[in-house]
Amino acid sequence: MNLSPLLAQWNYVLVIGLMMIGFYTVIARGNLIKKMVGLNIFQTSVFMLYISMGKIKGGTAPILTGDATTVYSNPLPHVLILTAIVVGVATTAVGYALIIRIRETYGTIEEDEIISAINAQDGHQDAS
Amino acid sequence: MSEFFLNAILMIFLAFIAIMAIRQNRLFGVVMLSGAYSLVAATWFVVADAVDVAFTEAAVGAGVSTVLALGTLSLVGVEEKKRPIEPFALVIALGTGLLLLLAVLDMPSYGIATTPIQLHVAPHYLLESEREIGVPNVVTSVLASYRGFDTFGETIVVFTAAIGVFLIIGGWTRAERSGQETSPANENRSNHTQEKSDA
Amino acid sequence: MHDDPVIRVISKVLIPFVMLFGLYVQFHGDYGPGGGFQAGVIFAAAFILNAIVFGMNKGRHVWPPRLVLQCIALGVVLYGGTGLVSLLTGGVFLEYSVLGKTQVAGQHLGILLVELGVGLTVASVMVGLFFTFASRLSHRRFMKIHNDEEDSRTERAKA
Amino acid sequence: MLAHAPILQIIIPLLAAPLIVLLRQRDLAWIVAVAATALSFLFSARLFLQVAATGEPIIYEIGAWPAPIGIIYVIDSANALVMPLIAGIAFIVTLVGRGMIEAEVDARDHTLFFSAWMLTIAGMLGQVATNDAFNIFVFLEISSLSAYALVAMGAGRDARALPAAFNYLILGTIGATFYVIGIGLLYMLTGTLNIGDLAARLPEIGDTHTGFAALAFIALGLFLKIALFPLHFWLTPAYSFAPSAVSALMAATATKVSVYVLIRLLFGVFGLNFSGMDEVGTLLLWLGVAGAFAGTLAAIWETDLKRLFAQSSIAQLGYMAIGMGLMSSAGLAATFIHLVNHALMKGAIFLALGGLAMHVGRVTMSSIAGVGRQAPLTVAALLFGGLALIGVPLTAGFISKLYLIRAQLDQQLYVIALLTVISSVLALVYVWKIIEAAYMQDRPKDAVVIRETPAMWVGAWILVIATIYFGVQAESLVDAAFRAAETMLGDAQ
Repeated sequence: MNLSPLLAQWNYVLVIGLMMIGFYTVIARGNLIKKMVGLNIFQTSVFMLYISMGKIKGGTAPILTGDATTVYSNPLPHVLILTAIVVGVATTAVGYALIIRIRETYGTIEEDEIISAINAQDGHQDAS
Repeated sequence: MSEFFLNAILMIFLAFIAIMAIRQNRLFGVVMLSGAYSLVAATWFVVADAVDVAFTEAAVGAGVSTVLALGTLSLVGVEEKKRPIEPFALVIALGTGLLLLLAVLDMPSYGIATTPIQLHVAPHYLLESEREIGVPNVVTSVLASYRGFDTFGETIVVFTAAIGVFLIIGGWTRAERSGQETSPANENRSNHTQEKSDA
Repeated sequence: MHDDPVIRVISKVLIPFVMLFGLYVQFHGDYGPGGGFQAGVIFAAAFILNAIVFGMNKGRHVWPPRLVLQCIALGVVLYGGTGLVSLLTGGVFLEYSVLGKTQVAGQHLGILLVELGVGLTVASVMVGLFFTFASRLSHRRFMKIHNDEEDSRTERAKA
Repeated sequence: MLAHAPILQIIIPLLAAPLIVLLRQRDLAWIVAVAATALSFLFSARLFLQVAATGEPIIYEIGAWPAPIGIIYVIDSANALVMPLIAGIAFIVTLVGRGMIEAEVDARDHTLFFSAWMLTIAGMLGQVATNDAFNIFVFLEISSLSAYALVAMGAGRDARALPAAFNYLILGTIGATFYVIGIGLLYMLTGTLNIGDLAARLPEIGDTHTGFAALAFIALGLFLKIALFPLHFWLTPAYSFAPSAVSALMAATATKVSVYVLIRLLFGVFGLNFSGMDEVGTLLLWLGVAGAFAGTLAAIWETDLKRLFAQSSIAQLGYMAIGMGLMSSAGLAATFIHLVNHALMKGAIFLALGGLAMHVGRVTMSSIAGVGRQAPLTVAALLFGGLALIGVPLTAGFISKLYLIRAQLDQQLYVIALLTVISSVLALVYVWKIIEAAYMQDRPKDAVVIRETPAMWVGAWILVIATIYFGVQAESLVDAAFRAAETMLGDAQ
């Protein structure tokens, strides 16, 4: 397998590295806030993947200048990512609202402590 | 060439912030780093010609998300329990990363004007938008007209988020809707009965 | 925070400009970066600044929470309504061209209307989210930035 | 107006959500919700008949922009079958679910609840109707975000709904983000987002490492969304702690929509000849078998009936995965048949459970002891649903299993066929446990006395009758499913 494209496409390789830092944080960390922050990093890096593919070297932002020689970067990934950013913040808002309620109910935002609280409750109910 | 260096420096800076954010245990710092990450990403978007995206990322990722996170933090406490590295999660993340590196092998080269995405569909927007829509900012014409239905969906998503948050923690909307004052005790009534029934 | 005269004066000066910038971003989105979404966030920021500096009660007075909920829905209806009007006037859903005399005029009008819808929904959602998180805070008494004397005075008056 | 039916079936429930907020009145909220779902059902049923009669897909260009430039809706044999199913079940659950919602959700939350309810329905319908890969993501997020909030509403009775909703949110968002990565890679290769255009352009330029990664990310993201074993662990808590009406709606429709989207992308975009599809097929086959056993065995040990049937959903989704994994039109048709039948049976079961929950609270083996005599019609609906899950003849479940096993035998997959039969028969154990609890035990003297009201059983029985109808008169459904399967595979060739 020829791995030289990885060097030439260092831009994408770095974006992937960023994505995985975020992804690892989401799945590994038990703190709910940390999970949301990881999700933010993960999603923002995915946005960077999209914007990378639309970029043309020496191009400019896709706002028409009337000059026929201007090279514009692709506007479609920009539109998609505008939508995705909004979707991301919407998810974030609902997530934080849930975190607040979880904290009020269980007194903690650490996943393992919530699980043990639930298990204690479960055991109690089964016994009764 | 300066674009090249700016690009590289911003990316390395982003990686630095991301690693700091996951290593940090004080959540206040984590949230601020997350905001900083969005802000630097917004700068990177400007370098990559995505000015509209940069604007939104700065307003939303760095602004709104951080404010929401800080509001949440003041309610839930600011320390994270220290944890060792999770090997299982690391394997999953690395596996996903390898799959993506595999994708890079055959990707069209970065920044070239002859890739499929530059030759199909997008030229129509750049060439015809002036005649068909008459708006110089092509992002706006694609967003509001060509793919106006996506943007309609996006508006609905924002609406959905608001409805969701109001349902979950929106005590004040209850009071507004029924014209009576709601105290937090009343709101959490159900939780308390739950706790009582457990006791 | 509302006791600090420096912050109060600066905010009073700043808020109109923030709103003006919001309007600029809203209506200049056709020519430069910007549009309904960004404008909505900026516009909401002005209201939130006002509420933080001058107290939640004043903030609620400027934009009553009941209206916030209605505005969120109205923005969506404005966007969907624009689509439905073009459907009812002989076009298909979201075909703005049928709204004006020429295609370009129709597209301009349509884009203006839907961007307004987006701006209205986003601005009121942001203000609504702020009210929600802040009123949760005031119950908890963790932070007191918004819980000014007026709030407690009205509470005492009610009691 | 009928020319606009493809968009109206989505737009009416979508705009009902803000309308409900504007009206600010609980009764009106419910009336608007019922009317909107009814209209949506009528339009989608009409489209189904039209497509069935002509065999031609109906194309609707939103904003009058043609295919790769704008977003279009294409109603063909496949989604014309799924749309009326979703809309119809949504209508029935909205109609009869009000009593359950009143029993479980704070009255002051009803307007917003119905608003979120309409959003989740409209989001599901939007994913099915659209022919644009990114538009699917937008509507997927509409339905998911509202579903997270609806699941969290179960916290009024059981606080465990909150962590369940949060986990659902994290995993749902990871799934959606994987899907977006996959779509991004596809877009990078082809320059288009339109599904028809993708299918046309992908074979020439996309059969590369990047194409394979796109396939993997889309498949993984949607495996999470359809709760395929071992990515299923979010489903049980989410379904069991949600309010009963929400459980009924979601158990019947939510995963089915994701199954449809997965079929549409795997077969309608990548197609059978794409490299890596064989591996995906094998994966689907064996994960399906594993899921069928894992779900059924977990269900046997459950004492909480909502959890029990949520576990059984994992098993049933396993059968749908097996059908897809066969990579043949017969297998795909079996998946479509089971998709329809399972939606009907699970809808009936969860509506009956919701009816019981109105009286006994948490529906467990002990709390339903002896209810067979006090609520005969409700328990009978539950029982018929359970029999259909096993695949007893004269129920729709039998038809599903019949065609699934026939498709397996066509390909000489005897081991898989045997495993399918064994796991189906195992379902008898948990259904028997319910029969034993409800009919053979005496109702404890101190237990609540249930006065059966029509609200408890009407909805469940409508769906049970549909289940029996499709069990006896299966031809129409089988024909529609085969047409759907052939449309999917035909697109790819």
